[in-house]
Amino acid sequence: GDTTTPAASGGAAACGNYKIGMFGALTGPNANLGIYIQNGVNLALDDYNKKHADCKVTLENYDSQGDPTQAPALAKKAIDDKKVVGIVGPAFSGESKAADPAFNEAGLVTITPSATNPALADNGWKTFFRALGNDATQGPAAAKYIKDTLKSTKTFVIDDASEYGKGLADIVRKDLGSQVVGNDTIQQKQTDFSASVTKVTSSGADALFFGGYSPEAAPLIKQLRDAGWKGTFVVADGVKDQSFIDNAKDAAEGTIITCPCVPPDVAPDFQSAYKAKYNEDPNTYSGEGYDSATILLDGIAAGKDRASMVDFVKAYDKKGVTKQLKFDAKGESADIKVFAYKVENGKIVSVGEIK
Amino acid sequence: MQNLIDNFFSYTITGLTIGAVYALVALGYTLVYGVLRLINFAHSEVFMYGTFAALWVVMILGGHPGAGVGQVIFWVAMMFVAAMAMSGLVAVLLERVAYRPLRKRNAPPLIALISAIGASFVLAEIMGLRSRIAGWVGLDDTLRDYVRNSRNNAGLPTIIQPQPIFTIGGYHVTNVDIFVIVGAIAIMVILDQFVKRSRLGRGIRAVAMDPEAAALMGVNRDRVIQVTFLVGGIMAGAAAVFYMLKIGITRYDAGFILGVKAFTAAVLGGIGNLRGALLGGFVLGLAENYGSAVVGSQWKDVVAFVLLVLILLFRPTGLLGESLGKARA
Amino acid sequence: MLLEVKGLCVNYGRIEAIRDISFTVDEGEIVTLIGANGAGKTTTMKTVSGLRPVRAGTVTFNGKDITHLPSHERPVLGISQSPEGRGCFVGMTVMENLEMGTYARPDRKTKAVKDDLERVFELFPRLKERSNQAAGSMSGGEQQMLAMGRALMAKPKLLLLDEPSMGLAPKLIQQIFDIVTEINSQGTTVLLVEQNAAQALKRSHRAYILETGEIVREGTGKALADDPAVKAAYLGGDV
Amino acid sequence: MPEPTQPTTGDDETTTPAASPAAAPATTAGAGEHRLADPADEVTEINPGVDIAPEDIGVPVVSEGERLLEVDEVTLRFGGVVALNEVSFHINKGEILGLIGPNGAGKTTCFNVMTGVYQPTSGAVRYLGKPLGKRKKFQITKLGIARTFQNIRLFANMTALENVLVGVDAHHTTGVVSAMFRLPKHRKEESQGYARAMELLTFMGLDGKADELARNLPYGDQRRLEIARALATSPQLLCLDEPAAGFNPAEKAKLMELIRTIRDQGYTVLLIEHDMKLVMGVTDRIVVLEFGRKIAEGSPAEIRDNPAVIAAYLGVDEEDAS
Amino acid sequence: MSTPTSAPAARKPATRGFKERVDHLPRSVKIVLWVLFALFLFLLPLLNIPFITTEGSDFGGVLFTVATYVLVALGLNIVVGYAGLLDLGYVGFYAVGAYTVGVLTSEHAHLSWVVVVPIAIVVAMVSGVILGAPTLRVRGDYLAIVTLGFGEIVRLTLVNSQWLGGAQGISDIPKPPSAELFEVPSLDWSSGAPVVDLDTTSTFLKFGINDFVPYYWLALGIIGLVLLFDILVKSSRVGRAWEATREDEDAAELMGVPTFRFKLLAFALGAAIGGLSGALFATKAGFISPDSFQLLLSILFLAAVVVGGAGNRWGVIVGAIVVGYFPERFRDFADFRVLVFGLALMLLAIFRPQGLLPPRRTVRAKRADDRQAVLEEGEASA
Ligand SMILES: Nc1ncnc2c1ncn2[C@@H]1O[C@H](COP(=O)(O)OP(=O)(O)OP(=O)(O)O)[C@@H](O)[C@H]1O
Ligand SMILES: Nc1ncnc2c1ncn2[C@@H]1O[C@H](COP(=O)(O)OP(=O)(O)OP(=O)(O)O)[C@@H](O)[C@H]1O
Ligand SMILES: CC(C)C[C@H](N)C(=O)O
Ligand SMILES: [Mg+2]
Ligand SMILES: [Mg+2]
Repeated sequence: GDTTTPAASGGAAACGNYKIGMFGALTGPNANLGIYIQNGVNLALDDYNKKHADCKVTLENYDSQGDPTQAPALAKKAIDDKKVVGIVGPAFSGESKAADPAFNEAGLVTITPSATNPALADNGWKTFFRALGNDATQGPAAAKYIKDTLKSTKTFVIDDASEYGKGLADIVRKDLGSQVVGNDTIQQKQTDFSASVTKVTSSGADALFFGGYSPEAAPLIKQLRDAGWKGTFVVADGVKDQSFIDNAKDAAEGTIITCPCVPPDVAPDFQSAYKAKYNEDPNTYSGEGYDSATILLDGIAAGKDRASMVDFVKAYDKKGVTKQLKFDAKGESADIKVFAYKVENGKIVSVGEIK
Repeated sequence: MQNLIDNFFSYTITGLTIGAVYALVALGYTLVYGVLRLINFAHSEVFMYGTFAALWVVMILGGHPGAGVGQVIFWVAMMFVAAMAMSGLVAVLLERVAYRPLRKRNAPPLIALISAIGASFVLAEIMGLRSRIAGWVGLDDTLRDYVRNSRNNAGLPTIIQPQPIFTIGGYHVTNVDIFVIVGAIAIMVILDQFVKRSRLGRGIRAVAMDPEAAALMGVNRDRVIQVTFLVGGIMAGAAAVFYMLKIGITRYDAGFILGVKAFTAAVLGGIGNLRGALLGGFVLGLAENYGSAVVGSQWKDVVAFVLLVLILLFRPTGLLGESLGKARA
Repeated sequence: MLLEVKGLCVNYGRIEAIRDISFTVDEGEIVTLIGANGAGKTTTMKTVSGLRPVRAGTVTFNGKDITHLPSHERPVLGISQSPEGRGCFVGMTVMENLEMGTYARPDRKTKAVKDDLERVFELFPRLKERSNQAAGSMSGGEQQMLAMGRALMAKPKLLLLDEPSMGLAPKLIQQIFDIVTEINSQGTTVLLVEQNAAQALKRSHRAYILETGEIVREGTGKALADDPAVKAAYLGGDV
Repeated sequence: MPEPTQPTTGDDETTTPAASPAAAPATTAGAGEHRLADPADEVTEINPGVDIAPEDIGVPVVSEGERLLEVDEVTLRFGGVVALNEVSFHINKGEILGLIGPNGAGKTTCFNVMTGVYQPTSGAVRYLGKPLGKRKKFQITKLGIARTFQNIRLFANMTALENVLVGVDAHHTTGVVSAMFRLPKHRKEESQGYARAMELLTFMGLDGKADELARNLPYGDQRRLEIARALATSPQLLCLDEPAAGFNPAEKAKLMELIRTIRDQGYTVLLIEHDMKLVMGVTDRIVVLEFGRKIAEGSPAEIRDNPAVIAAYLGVDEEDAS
Repeated sequence: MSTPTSAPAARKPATRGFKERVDHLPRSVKIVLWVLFALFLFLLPLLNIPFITTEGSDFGGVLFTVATYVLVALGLNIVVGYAGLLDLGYVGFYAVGAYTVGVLTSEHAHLSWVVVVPIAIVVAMVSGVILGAPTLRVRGDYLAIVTLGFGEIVRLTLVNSQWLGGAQGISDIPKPPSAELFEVPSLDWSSGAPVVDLDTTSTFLKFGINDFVPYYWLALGIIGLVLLFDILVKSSRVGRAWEATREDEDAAELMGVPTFRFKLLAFALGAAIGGLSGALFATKAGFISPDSFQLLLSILFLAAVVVGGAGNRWGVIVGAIVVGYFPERFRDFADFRVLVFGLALMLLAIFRPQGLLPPRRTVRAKRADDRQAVLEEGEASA
């Protein structure tokens, strides 16, 4: 109903004191991934608040630690805060699955800058938007890279049984077809991978794809290297995290990381603004976080409230720092790219888009 | 199954190395169970502190891959010193803070379990919050580097470069494998002898069976308990070093799963029985690995627990039985 | 004076198990405490061996005030108790139980221990036969023998025996009293608690009668045994 | 834990009538002058007037004098130890049978075989003509054999009354459903059981201590409570394992009377005891074991003069030994 | 003669507990008090009482969580408190209940909630029997590890079996049928004094996705029924048999108690209540995954029972409230909440070793011990 009237004039009196929410792991083992996003979001807020000094928008953090079981209660908390008009997140696929039904019922818009499980878009949630490509493109891209660039003929695939990791690994398995020489599943929080190591080494695989996150990827590759395995370790966005290198140390060298996230140099303005604020290059999904927040902030600027935000986002079509921001009927991003990265000398460097 | 047959020795050696770690940690459970008849729930944290001590000492000494033999020996020796000291200290503190006050109040055994659970949370969380704590204390930035990302993994540089020493059934047994297995067994033999020779073992059992009668024999209960915790802690420290050499990564909550496994190993062998812990550790490590080979790594823990249940059904007091008997009807 | 107990009061909660009792045991004596169930005999023994805290009064051993000495330090001084209800370490073998007796002995590693073991086995051949049986599976009487043997292994200056004849066959009761007399003659001082008052009084130098936590009578063993009132109350009318 | 049908157990501060007067003597003793207490008031009176005869519990009843239980060639080995070696004897309905022998002769083991704690290596125990076979302990109790323990084993943290109620419950069938809906059967069982338990406590002179925790009872009361609990299972055969251990002569005399009264109520009693005066005074017949073998059987008078028994058990100076 | 173990002096009115004072009130007053108390409990989520109401998370949801903890604690109390069986895998039954609901209402069938909940109870009970029948023969602490293993086996099976939704779990679990009878307004304290806030209401009983209060009401009702059941069963022969078994299993057996059967019964009843609780949880959450059934939860459940006072149903309720509520209350401590919770557990253990509300038997023992301690120090005259 009252979608356009109040804030359109931009007067201080009509200021809604709106908030946007940041939903993801800000503490816990996967905190880095959440913080990279949060940094991007904060940058977007800075930009907005500089322009709207009389009616600032604040950020509310919902720290799920990446744990799906904590997600519903946090969603409820966000929903109950009527000032919150949109959510950036949930950052991970698992927590998205747990929390998004509540957001959907409450009509609170969520734009995830990072959750990549394809099935998330199939639930008919009206409030679900994804500002990046999903694993239905990342998976085939990873498979393509393994086949075409690495020229691997014997590939081993391991997943961590999570919503994200298993979903992605299954897609890779399908695409690689008969060249998959072995499969294994590990558990999150596992540290001893001796059985998997034996399976990989004995399979004679020259490449290993792991679908999962960095806390497991680091010890896995470390133990593989200790056992003398020489193949290429291929992982995806869940491992694109400095802590992977910090912990795997030399064993991380040469790891290939795919990610539907743009390298920092694609958006030089953003890169320099980010660097000025955080003293480092934008990292995994910082740009996507910035873009997601920007969409919501644009909505606030346009006078939207919680109820009217959904339609605003649906109709959104603007160039962001990472891509053209536009969603299809299921809330998927229209403009999709997957990039490959490589660990070199303790740094993650871009090796270009996987086409 | 074919996989297991083809790579039998590989699974066996890796099973033995992790089994050795289980066994050493299991000793702590078994020792404390032996004297207090309760599950020292926080023992997993005692182990976890050892892993960090081992890690930090290497970081402080600037351990790095590819160093000479002499240097490596020095680093490893320092890891043992640091981890054993740290774990021993934590274990003794734990006894002081979480158990002794309860004993003085004649608390029922179950509440001691709760106190231990509380202590376990506190210990793990302190480690998980160490960056914050270091911040408060005003540690300078160089030091804070050791405690950065305190909820995340902390990895040890590969200081011993694994090198195949010999090959068995197609598997290259490395120097690290041999060091872990032989080292753990050696430590356990020493402990076994120490307990036998030192009256400690008998004191432990006497206190467990009848504290009053033990006092009448001149057994100092508090001392026996304290020494028991200390010894259990030192063993956990040794386990921590082997763990770091083999797994290479630790975390504030790394103790939990390992603790559950080690406790399972202790029960498997017959809790309260030192040699049982050794046997239980190895059996569990092997079973897990063989099981993973046959039914997939994701069923690893299920294999472990099913094995435990089966063994207890047929041998209700574990493989080697409890060394503590029961009164008759 | 080896043991001197002065004005001792001990409570279980609000129950005063012992009220202001005083007694002494001289070096080389056998002193007996007799009294009905619940009179406080066991409590007295436990207080001397340090298992019960003292509310008031003092316990002096060999000139040293041990009122608040922890119980586990008393065996080192030479006090050993064979507790009521035996208190064997049920999960240990007979042999291990006997070895526990030597836990606090300074000379535990010498041959003296071996000799003492031989002697205990001589006194109780059943223990030798069953030296590898778990104490918990021994019969009641056998456990009683074990408790006594274990106390002897400690080679104490002062031996506290709490109802050593309980649960023993008549023939063995004789033996037990013979043993008490014998070890006493070899220099061990004995404080004895017995329901078998007739026998006990006969063997002891002096005795005290406890009633509801108080000492109501004392005297030489013989004098008390001949006292008609004592006879009526504790000796079952005969002897 | 409110227990609607047992008004006195609900409140743990309830005054126990017997407790208060019992405290008195302590304060009446004069300051300096002591007198020896009359042995009579040292022993709790039992109340032979109360009828505690076994209820009709549906087990076939044998008439007086018939064989109630038969131990037939029972052998039991523990590894190398032969605890019972082809032991045979029987117990007649309505008698008091003594089981004596040196320490470790196998007396307690015999109880354990009769109550299903151990299975005999060979031989059989027959109860009312039928072998006990592999019956479980609780099934044997329901058949009508009850026992006490050489080393007291009460439910230490339950009250005296509750201890007895557990015994009474042996023949009750209330399950979760009838308890949940408070079906009439449940109510009847509860109220009758409660009445019987109080009867037994009264009989044993423990009615004043119904609400005391078992572990707080004095030693003698604990022994009596064990007997009450065993009687509560309405046994045909009551087995007592050294019930007088730790008693003084006056208390032993009282116990002797108690055992007779129990027999007179219609129970059969099997008694293990080392106190010869008690055994000789109360039993009708005695079986003597040594090293797991039966070495003698007969009337008290016969046993007293049996040279084998004297040699193995009584020792020469029998007078002093008792 | 025997010295008495309790004497009249102990019965001074001053030492009278709260319970006794309440017991002495006239019956009618008691009934009114009970009704008021029940009403208070029902309205609690809407009263928004300052300080008690959790700031960090939705109070209705917290209360519902607390209620499931209470239910679980009542069930576990039968196993641990009454029968004395240490169960470290209770979460397994909770999971069985939850997954039965998930599988039958969403994953593989679409049965009505009303039908599914009883099925969940039965399935949990059967799983209790299946686990108990072989393992209850192992004693004491061995049982603890076997049950712990059971809990983990259940969780890992859920993770690894796609039929049960795998690690991703089951979502879209339908709500119970609503009966929208009336609306209950809430109180608003923002002005300092309570004001009835007619805008924020909860509908009795409308099971939506964003108002958890009706779920809390449902749970509260079920707790009432389970409590009644518990009281009736515990005060019967069954309760005595459990207690005797816990005290001395052999002696109990020799007094005619079929101990194995009663232990199994305790296990099955405990499992049933755990399953019921899990079913409620699944209903409210709408989404379940194996992560919701971590081993840690078993330990928290046990903590609830022991901290409250194993064996005393009121005690374990208090314990469940402590364990369920405080971590939520401590959300203000953010990253430090687990630390604070751990400290709280330790302090409770040290200062209330018998539990917050110890069972009757230990209350007595404790009183005796306290007096003893005082007397033995020689500070009081008797
Ligand atoms: N653990 C206890 N708790 C409470 N009261 C106790 C305890 N132990 C003993 N008492 C009480 O203290 C008093 C003295 O008991 P004590 O055991 O010393 O008597 P005793 O003379 O050794 O009797 P007995 O001949 O039965 O061995 C008794 O009234 C007894 O009930
Ligand atoms: N479980 C067991 N394992 C080994 N030996 C046992 C076991 N139980 C009993 N015995 C042995 O069997 C013999 C008979 O024991 P039992 O307890 O029946 O003796 P008892 O006649 O009751 O003696 P007491 O008068 O001393 O109580 C003893 O020598 C005892 O050591
Ligand atoms: C932050 C990202 C690594 C999250 C991941 N893509 C997921 O779907 O869970
Ligand atoms: Mg005594
Ligand atoms: Mg016997």
